[in-house]
Amino acid sequence: MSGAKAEIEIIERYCKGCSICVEFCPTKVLAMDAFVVKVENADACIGCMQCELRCPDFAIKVHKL
Amino acid sequence: MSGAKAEIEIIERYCKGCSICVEFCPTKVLAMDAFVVKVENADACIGCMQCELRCPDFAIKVHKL
Amino acid sequence: MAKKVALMQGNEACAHGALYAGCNFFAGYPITPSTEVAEVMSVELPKIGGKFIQMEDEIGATAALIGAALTGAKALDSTSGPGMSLKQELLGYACIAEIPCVIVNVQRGGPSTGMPTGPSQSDMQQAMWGTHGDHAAIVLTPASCQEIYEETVRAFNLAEKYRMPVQIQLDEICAHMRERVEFAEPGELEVIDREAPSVPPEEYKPFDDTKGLVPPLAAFGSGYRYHVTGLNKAADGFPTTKAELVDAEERRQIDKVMLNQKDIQKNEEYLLDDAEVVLFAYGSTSRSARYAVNELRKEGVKAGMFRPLTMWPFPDERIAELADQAKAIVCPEMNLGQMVREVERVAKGNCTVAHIGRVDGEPINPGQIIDKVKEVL
Amino acid sequence: MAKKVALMQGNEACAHGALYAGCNFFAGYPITPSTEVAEVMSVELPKIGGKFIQMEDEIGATAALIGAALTGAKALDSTSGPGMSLKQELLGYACIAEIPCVIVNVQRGGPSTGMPTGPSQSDMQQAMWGTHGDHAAIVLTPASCQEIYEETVRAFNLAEKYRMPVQIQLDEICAHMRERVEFAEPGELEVIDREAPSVPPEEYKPFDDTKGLVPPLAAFGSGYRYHVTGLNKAADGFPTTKAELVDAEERRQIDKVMLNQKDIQKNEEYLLDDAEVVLFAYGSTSRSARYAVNELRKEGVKAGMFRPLTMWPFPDERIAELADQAKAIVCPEMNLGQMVREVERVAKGNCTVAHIGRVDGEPINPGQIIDKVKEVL
Amino acid sequence: MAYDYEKSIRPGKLPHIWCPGCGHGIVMKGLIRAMDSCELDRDNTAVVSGIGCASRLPGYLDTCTLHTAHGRAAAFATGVKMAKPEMNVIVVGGDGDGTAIGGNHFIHACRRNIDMTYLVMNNSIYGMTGGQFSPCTPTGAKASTTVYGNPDPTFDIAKLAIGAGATFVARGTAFHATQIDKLIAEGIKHKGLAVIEILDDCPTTYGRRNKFRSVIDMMKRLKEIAVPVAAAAKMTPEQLEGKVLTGVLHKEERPEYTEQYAQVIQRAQGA
Amino acid sequence: MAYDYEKSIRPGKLPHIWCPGCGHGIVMKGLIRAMDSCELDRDNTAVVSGIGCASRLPGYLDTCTLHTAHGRAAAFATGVKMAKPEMNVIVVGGDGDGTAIGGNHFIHACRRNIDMTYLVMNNSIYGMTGGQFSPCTPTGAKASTTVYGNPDPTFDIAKLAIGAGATFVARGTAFHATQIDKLIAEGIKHKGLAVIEILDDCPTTYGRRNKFRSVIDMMKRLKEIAVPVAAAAKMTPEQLEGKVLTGVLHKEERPEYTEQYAQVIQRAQGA
Amino acid sequence: MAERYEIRFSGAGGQGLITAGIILAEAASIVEGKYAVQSQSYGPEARGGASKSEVIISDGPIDYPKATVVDACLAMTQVAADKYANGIKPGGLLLLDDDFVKNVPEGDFRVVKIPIMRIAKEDVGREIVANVVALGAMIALTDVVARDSGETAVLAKVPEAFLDLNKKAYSLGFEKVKEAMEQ
Amino acid sequence: MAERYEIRFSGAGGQGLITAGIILAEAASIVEGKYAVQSQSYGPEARGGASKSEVIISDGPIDYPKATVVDACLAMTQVAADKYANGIKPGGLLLLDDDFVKNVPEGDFRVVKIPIMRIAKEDVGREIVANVVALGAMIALTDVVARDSGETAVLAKVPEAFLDLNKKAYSLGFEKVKEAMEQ
Ligand SMILES: Cc1ncc(C[n+]2csc(CCOP(=O)(O)OP(=O)(O)O)c2C)c(N)n1
Ligand SMILES: Cc1ncc(C[n+]2csc(CCOP(=O)(O)OP(=O)(O)O)c2C)c(N)n1
Ligand code: SF4
Ligand code: SF4
Ligand code: SF4
Ligand code: SF4
Repeated sequence: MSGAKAEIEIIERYCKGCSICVEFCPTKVLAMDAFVVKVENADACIGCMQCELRCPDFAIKVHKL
Repeated sequence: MSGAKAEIEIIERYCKGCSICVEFCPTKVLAMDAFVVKVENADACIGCMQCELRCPDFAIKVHKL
Repeated sequence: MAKKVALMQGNEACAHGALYAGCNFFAGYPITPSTEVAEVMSVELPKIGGKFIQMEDEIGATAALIGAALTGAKALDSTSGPGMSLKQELLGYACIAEIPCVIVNVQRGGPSTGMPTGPSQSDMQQAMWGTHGDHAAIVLTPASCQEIYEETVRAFNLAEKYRMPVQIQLDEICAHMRERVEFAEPGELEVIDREAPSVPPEEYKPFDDTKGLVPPLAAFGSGYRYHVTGLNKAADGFPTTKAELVDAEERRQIDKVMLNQKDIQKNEEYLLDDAEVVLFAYGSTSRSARYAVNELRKEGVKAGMFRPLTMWPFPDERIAELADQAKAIVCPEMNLGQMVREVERVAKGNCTVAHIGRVDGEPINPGQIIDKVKEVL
Repeated sequence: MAKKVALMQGNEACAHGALYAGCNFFAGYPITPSTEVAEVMSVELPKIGGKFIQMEDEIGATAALIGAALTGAKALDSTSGPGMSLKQELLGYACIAEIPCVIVNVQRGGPSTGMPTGPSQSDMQQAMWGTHGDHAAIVLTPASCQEIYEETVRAFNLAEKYRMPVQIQLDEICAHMRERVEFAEPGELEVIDREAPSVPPEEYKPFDDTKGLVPPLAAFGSGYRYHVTGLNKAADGFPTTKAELVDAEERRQIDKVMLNQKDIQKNEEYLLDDAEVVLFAYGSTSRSARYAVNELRKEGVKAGMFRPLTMWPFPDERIAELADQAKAIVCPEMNLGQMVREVERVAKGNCTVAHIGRVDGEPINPGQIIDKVKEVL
Repeated sequence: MAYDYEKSIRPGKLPHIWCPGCGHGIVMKGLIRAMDSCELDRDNTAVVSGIGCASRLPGYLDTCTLHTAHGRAAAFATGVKMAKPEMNVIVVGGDGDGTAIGGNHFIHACRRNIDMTYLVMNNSIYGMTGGQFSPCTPTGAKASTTVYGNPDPTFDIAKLAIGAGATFVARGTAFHATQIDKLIAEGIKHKGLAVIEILDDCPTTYGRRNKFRSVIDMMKRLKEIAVPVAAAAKMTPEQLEGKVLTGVLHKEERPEYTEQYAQVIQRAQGA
Repeated sequence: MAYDYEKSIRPGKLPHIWCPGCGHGIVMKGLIRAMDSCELDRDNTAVVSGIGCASRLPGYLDTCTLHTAHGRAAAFATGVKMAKPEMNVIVVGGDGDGTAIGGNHFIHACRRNIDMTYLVMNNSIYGMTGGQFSPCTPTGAKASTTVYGNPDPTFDIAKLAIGAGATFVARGTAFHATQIDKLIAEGIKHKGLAVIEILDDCPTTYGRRNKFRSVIDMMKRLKEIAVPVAAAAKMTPEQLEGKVLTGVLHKEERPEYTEQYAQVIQRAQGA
Repeated sequence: MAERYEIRFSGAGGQGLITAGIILAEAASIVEGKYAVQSQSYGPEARGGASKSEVIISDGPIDYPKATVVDACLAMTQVAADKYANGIKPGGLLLLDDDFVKNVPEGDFRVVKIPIMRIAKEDVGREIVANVVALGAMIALTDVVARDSGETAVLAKVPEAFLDLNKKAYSLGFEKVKEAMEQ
Repeated sequence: MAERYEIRFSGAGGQGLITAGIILAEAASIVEGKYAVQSQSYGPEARGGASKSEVIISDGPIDYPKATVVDACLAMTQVAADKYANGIKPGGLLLLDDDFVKNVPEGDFRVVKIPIMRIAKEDVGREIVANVVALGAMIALTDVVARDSGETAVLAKVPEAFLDLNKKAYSLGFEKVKEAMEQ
């Protein structure tokens, strides 16, 4: 059973790989995959929206579950 | 006997007749003569230098006696 | 009912002409010998609900002018040489972003502060070339107070019609002399307003030239949301570096003037039919020239005058014809040789081209012109 | 010992040329594509005890430039179109107050912001006419990195010798391409310093022309106390509105350039002896033109090139001769027709004058030139 | 729910031109949220900028947008607002654009107290031209024209704005993303000139030269130096050393300029 | 004894061009006394101005004088001082020149804290061009472009200077003539940028329009509104209503710009 | 009246000479419907310094808008008289304030002297109307516009409160000069 | 080598292609004393976006400083390959990173593929030296300068600490491409 409080949508075309979202996710949900971010630990997401808020590139959307 | 503490020199060529010196002389030594200032009451001069200081036109010199 | 008449300065006539043309915004920064334009506007505009703003400097004034014009205002700015030099960057902005507005430059002695109270015609080449980059210019040069009134109306019309900045270049003499001016009745003079878009907002492209060389301009706040930039751009207004789009933009902005020269050109021809010597003169100098023509005719010299009211685009075609016809073209100008260069360029060696220059703060008097004409003939 | 050589950009070469010429002051404001000039100066100047200051804007930069030059400094400023437009007022100040200084303008697409990263030659008329009022201009147009290095030295020499601002007009291609540059040894290139007054301070008049067209300039802080102003002035430097004095000042400031054209002019003539078609080309475009000349010669076309290194004052005399000699003069320029107007003016209809214009951010390539030459012949 | 930024962004304009990690995107999001929360009518809102990376922002927003000349945004905006006071006018731009070449228009907009919101995206550098120092670059820092360390003192934008007469001044950071929209919204609602400075980052031209290994380090620094005004009130000068206050720094009421001008019109018409 | 102004004035230059009663002459005398009291070497002193009536001042002084373009004096002066830091540099000019068109150079000179003295002769109007309002014209006042009363708020020059970082700010009036030289002298001695504002009068273009019967009335007003800072400290806000503080308003120590740049040179040469 | 009639008012800044020129031009062009051009020259000083105002009046359009050699010249100061006397047409007219112009310039022109300033101060009571006194005198002397037209123009220019003052000044100028001529 | 030899390095901003061009131009003009011009074009973006750098090498002075049709072209990205392939001379050369360029453009040129980025990352250990790998490969393929000259130029450009890394990258580029050609 997933503990995720939210689903993370990544718009790869927009992501420039700055890794801000990775760094400031409190539960380390995200990780870098070469130049683009990926969801590595979806279950851990607490839906805090920090990644969406701070992504400079409109590349992450947090859909609360 | 003169009570003047100073002698007033007026450089007529410089005086533009603004009458600042006349107004702010505490003892009313000066007066306007048409467009140019003149010494009207030399004896009253207390040598306070106000007229020289405030004349915008370098037209008055106060020579202390 | 008798028409309203008044004795007024050229600068005042300019302001009243602007008001007739529907000017409802003025932004400027005071400078001799142009201040009366601003002063009249500061009094008159609020009376009709228009806006007058004195900005912190000339650059700010031109910026505000353009900002206001984008909201749909008919906007005027006046200045003199030093201010005109400062405005050059934003004049270029108004060219490339295609913003209708009118700037009056009252020429005084220069360069730099020069002789602020002396008349001059030495910003005539600057009017065309002052800003960097290729662009077209429309520059008017009226010569009497009545004409300044009327040409200011025309300046607004051209600005609105061709969606671009129009300059009126006065000289200090025209600007400060007083003559009787007849105010035009409503409807008496043509007043043109810019074309608004006919397409719905979703389809609007601010630089779309498919319907003609001058794309319609929507006002900010009228329901059209679009982008304006001083970068080269595509029809939709967004920046591009694509060679073909940049090329198309740059050329169209010049074409809209050069291909409409017939409509933009205006000049007066005085006794040119049989003229052997043509005086090419404008602004206050043209008044000396007319005086000289009359005197010369009395002496049997076949003199005439060509007087451009539209100086830029330069009347190449007509001057070329006159160069073919005449023995000489003499150009009196209160400068050291500016418009005479254009006459030379166009004359192609087909006639003598001579210049009478004066930059000492004194007007060129008829006698000087008469002497020169006799010298070249 | 082998000479110091390096691969460097035109902009870098310009900075190093300035240093060779003795430049010890730089004031500027960053703008693409000129920033490397400032960047090199910011690194190199403090090493030799010189001063680099980045001012709040381009106007401030030119002001600081002039202020520094008055203390005796050799001062450089670099910019591009929008900045050049902003500098126009103070460029006029440097003209009328006769301040030696050098301004580099790296031309990019315009007007306004235009295409900041695209090459252009569309500020060439602005270089002459950008500021209001009559004045003379010296404008250099080198075409390779080595030449930029050397012409920058010459620019300083002319500025110092004629006591006036000198402009170097580069285009983005010349400014940003990298070539090998040989640094000159000390003494190898001539370096001119301005003439200091020979009279004692009491007798010094900063605009006294009794000894020649260029009055000596004392440095502030060197024991000479005098007045500098942008107003028209008498020989003693104090403002005047006396017609004869104003006239004398204005004309002398132009004469000092126009009567010394021999010394100021510089150009390259390539295969002109028997040329039937002359390419008039400058800056990076001249490199395409040379390529085209070589190709055309291979095909038997008698082509040659006239390449001005001094663009202003314009080489009227030589172009007039070439117009007599050739069938056509073809002017490739990255603009929509600027220097070609001067060629037309001077050619007086004696030969065909054609223009190749390009403003899309792409260079004019040799093929275009070859085609045009064939078309006009 | 995921925030719907798209409805405010012009179709097809993303991805934007800013570099990876550039804070300008974070600020733009804050601006969009603020405009939404103030329910600005996009047909009647003008967003005006000068030139610079930050000044590219308006191109993305689906409203009336005006990308002007370097440093002149406030003056263009003043023209828009004066001519049509019913429009909402927002100026955006970089620290260089606003406080170097644009300094004069900035202080005069503050003086006039014209009803506009001025958003400064302060990344302490001229990003677009490749990293020359700006008036907001810290003294001692490295830039392409200060390789020996910047000798220039730094503007305190808030202090400057207050000195010039601004009636609302606030400061946030790109790290404190949730605060950005609140500050801007409060500025938009304020009647008069509101200055909102957001401390931002330019990893490309500032970060690398100044030993930030990545934008993450830059963000962490923003996190560390920021102290909300309320918290600062309880701190000692020593504790505040090296810190920067955030939140609403100044607020006062003064007559708004276009309203003052409306009275001029009344007087003119009454006469 | 009568003060010997002549030795500082260029022979044959008096009478000056200013109108009867214009305060600029009073300020010029104060400047001369200040320069004397600081024993400035006239060969090594540059007095720099822009354009305006006030800016005509340098032409009278027998020193190195530079009459530049409208608003640009501070930037020209910065070039002089940077290139030759051993020179004493004094900028003089009007309120219009300094705070309208010259505002940007003014605030940046303050920011840099370059060792110059900036003397503003604030007559609240553009005198030379015939009396248009300046950023220092009181709200409501009449000028040739505000016949219905000035809608513009007024700059507080001192506040602006402090906001921009000036390290010495003082204010005097043309009426308080004895104080003028003291304030200027203190400014000259201060290491860094010193701003001295002298409230001045323009009877010709300001006085008449604003119901001052003569320059005397204008001088009396200056006398009335001025309150020395020390005295003001003991006054209530009500008492201070409509008053203007005079004396040294602000003084702090910060590194001076040309000295900072000397360190850049050292670092460059050490490297 | 000649086809083109030129009048110069010269003196010092602040004496209202520009206004005098304007009123004359209004009398000619607005009141009488002739052609007129008024112009002036001024120095960098806002007040003081030399001042001159010129009016050209004609029945037809006026080309060159500046004075060439004037038909009539007013000189309120010695400086003005010295500077402008030789710009008067042969047979022209020089009107001067004889309290201020002590050295009367010589030349081929008629000289008429009245104490303009003194008339304004003593007879009218306000120095400020000296220009209107001068204007009255000038019109009386030159007949370039009708006496009434001049008065209409003067009164159209001044505020209500000063109507009488100016009317008086104008009349006095007109009459005093007539007296002077008769002497 | 032809009189005028043109090489283009194309890819994305930040890949160091401009530096590669500069090093090649230095190898030719400073190390070998030939003539060389290097130029580049760039967009408004500070990073990202397309990037290209061109070098022209010749035994004599170079007139036109921009590439006409190039003799050899490097493409590090698909976008670059698509955009620039048709600017290659007939019989010319296209070197590409086959991890990134999946659709190999067709034309009258020889195509050489090596995984440049991967070599840099995996074999050298730092992606940042991909440009030097590419440079080595390009020199190996074109012989436009001697192998040693290229190395000298590379080493003159990089900081002490990175000498070995770059030396390795250069050699690997040189050798891997030789291998690829032999296959
Ligand atoms: C008149 C003029 N001068 C200079 C420039 C060059 N220029 C463009 S953007 C810029 C600075 C940008 O810095 P900032 O405003 O801080 O924005 P950022 O790029 O850092 O976001 C400069 C100097 C220009 N475009 N126009
Ligand atoms: C670029 C430029 N713009 C405008 C002017 C016109 N101008 C000259 S002086 C002046 C204002 C003077 O006011 P201020 O500086 O307050 O000095 P004051 O004359 O009152 O002493 C103006 C607007 C100018 N000379 N140059
Ligand atoms: S919403 Fe919060 S927890 Fe979830 S991925 Fe984003 S930052 Fe991490
Ligand atoms: S913050 Fe945005 S752009 Fe940066 S890595 Fe994450 S998703 Fe990509
Ligand atoms: S250069 Fe700096 S400010 Fe510009 S987009 Fe890149 S990171 Fe942002
Ligand atoms: S106009 Fe005003 S500021 Fe100028 S000199 Fe006269 S009184 Fe002084």
